[in-house]
Amino acid sequence: MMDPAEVEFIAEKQMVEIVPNFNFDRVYLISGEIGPFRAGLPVKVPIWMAINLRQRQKCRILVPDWMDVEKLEQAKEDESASRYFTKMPSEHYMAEAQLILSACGEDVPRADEIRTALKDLWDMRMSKLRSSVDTFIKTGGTHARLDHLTLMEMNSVRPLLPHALDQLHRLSTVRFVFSPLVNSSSCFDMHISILYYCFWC
Amino acid sequence: MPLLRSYTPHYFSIDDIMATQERLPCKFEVDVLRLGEYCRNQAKIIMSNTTALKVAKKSFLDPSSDDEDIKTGTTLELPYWLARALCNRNRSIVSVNIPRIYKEAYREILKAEASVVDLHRLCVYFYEFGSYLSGFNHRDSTEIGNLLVQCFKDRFRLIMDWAQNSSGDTSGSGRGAGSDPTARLDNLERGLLITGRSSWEALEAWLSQGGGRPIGPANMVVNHQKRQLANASVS
Amino acid sequence: MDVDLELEDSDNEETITAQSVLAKLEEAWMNEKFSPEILPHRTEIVDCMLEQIHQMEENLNKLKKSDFRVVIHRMELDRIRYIITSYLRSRLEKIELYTSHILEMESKRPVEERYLSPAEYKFAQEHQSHLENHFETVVLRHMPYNIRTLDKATMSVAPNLFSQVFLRANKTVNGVIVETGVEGAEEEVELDGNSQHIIQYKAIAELVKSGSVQLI
Amino acid sequence: MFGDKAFELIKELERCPDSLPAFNDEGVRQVLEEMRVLFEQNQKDVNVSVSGDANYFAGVQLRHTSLERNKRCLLAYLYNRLQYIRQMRWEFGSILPPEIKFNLCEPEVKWFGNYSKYLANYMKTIGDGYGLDLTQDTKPPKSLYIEVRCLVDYGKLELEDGEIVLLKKNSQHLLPRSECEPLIRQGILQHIVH
Repeated sequence: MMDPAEVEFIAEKQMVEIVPNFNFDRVYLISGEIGPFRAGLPVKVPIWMAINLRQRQKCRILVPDWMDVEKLEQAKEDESASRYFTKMPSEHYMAEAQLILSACGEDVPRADEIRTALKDLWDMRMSKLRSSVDTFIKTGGTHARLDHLTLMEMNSVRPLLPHALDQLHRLSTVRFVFSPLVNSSSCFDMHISILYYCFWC
Repeated sequence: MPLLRSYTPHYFSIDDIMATQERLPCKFEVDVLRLGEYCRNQAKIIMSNTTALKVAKKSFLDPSSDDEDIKTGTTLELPYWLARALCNRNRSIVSVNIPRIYKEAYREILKAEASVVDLHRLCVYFYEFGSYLSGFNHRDSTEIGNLLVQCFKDRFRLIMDWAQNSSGDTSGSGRGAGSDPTARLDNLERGLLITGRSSWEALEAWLSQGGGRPIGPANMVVNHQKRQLANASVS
Repeated sequence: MDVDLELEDSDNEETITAQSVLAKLEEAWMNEKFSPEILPHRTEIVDCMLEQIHQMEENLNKLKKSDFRVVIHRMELDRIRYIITSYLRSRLEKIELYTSHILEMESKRPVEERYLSPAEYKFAQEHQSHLENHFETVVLRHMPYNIRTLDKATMSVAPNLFSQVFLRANKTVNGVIVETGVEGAEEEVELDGNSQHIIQYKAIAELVKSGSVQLI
Repeated sequence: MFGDKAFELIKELERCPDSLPAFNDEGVRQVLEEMRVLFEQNQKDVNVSVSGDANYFAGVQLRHTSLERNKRCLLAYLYNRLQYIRQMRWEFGSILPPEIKFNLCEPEVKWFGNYSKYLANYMKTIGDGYGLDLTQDTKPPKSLYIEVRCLVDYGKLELEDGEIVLLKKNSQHLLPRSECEPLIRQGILQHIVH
């Protein structure tokens, strides 16, 4: 089980370009080196850092290339043309977009259109996912390949899908692997117990 | 921070104890001596009021009432846990009969219209009890096993749809206002619905507000405060 | 504040960066979060990362509060601390839930190959003995003699290894055997490098432990 | 019938999964009493069986199964209550509200104390003896400081850097997240997001 906030936490590690308004040397984070920062020159930092610097008015965030209305419209078309899930421009496209747009939406031209296009894309993929999940259960599948499904999307069917499959597996094997709980009074047990009764008389 | 494992019965699991309490018709194949009070108590409990229960308790505890026997051929509804232990291949004290909801007539209905059947009304532990029944050496066993799997598959779409309809709007089922169609689910399905719904709601909340939602108090703390409030308003 | 450090690797001693230890911690975290059974402990990673955190905190105390880096570093430490606590909580929850099953499995392993760290092992033992003691005090000692014992085999709560999990293959693995519901039937699955799957844990348990696949 | 009283205990737990009902001393006692009677009857009948009359065997088996069932219900009753009590350690902390503690039986109070103790001991050993509080950092961190409103008159809170904050009902503060998270979880502070 994973909370969407945890998926977002993972997405916050993704790198994004910012334009700082200050100068500073390289910063040695445990997760790697960042910088140096030169005022006016783009530099790559993790999203969590970009958001913090933006909140402190220390930078501008450069929106990733794919967060563009035309490109997203194209992705929508590709998605609807394909039976399978198409590859998304980022494996955290939804979380990344949400993080960046809520941090600096006002700086992004056509932010609302981007939001709408993303939501459409998300909805298309979710409905595709719903019907594949349904088919998967109906056909009694035991394993499925899920290429190009992003972590947040996978998480949307968690725990329902894995749990339903677990129950199906249990229901279809329960007769073969019989629970030890219910056979606790086998004949063998009985004889031993009877000996006990005699012993404690 | 619940692990949220899928339901797997074990010795201490409440649901498994509940499911193994479901009853099925059993016929005694041998005399059981000095258990008469057991039948009489049952009769009294069926009359079901507190005084009958008291009487039942008394006669059970009263050693002088243990002179009655259960005769061969007596038919009684026994809970599964007892029936299972009394019915084994080597030496059967009882023979079991399958409850009617798992018999052919019902199976046909379930096959044809799985998604509209009120499983909760048939048996709250429909799947669990059913799989235990299919473990008996009975001519219907295999059929029951297959039925459970098919029924679960046929009804899964409903559970998924309900889980992802977080607004709680369950109208349009053709039923009167106030009747919740999710009440038709058996216990296993309901468990899936509840976990499915709560994860879906978390996702919807994230989609509308992102992960910057406030840190909240612990669940138990919230429940405790609610109860305190309720108590305060009563007194 | 350059952070190269020595870390004992199982195969050979080599210098590993804090960055790669963090990456290993993140993998262990996800695997532990999603695997139904408890996985071999990675105390060396946790200890190393906590050591890094403490060193960093000491260094930060030397910096002026207004230093641009302080906030950034502290945020990163918070993030790492979250991963560590979440990782250890997942383990602890399994230890508490499957105590007697885990102790039973551990008793079959040589001490140096135990899945629990020494501290976790001690915790598990105490947890088990306090549970048994509680049973004993409240009800068992008042029961008839012949059913007073705790039958470990019947009562042990074990993880469901047939649980379905999501994974990404770190490399191509052929011939993964999945047991299907029907008696004895099996299915063979190919895991291409970088492909994603939903599959029953039992079929890939060893691949998780060897690092060939990553649970997600 | 046999096992009904024990089953009542389980139903009690099943009915209210979101709270802990008072420990049912009387119910537990009655089940143990039923077990005693079943056992004694079985002893009697086994004696007869051993002396050659096999007709009592069925009764013995029936009663013995009931004994096992009673045992299972009693242990499950205790076990599931402990699961709940365990969770309280993580959500309320090591001190329980008196109204809740009131519902525990004495061995349960003792178990809770022991659990707190060996949990604390374990947490102290993490990281080669540095120690790490696993009941903290329960949500992915977003920022170092958060805005909170105080819901009760709590009193003074000393922060790690030595600063002392007075938490009065309805007062608002900007505090380090890591230090006020436990108070938020306990319902003393409310996290405000704009």
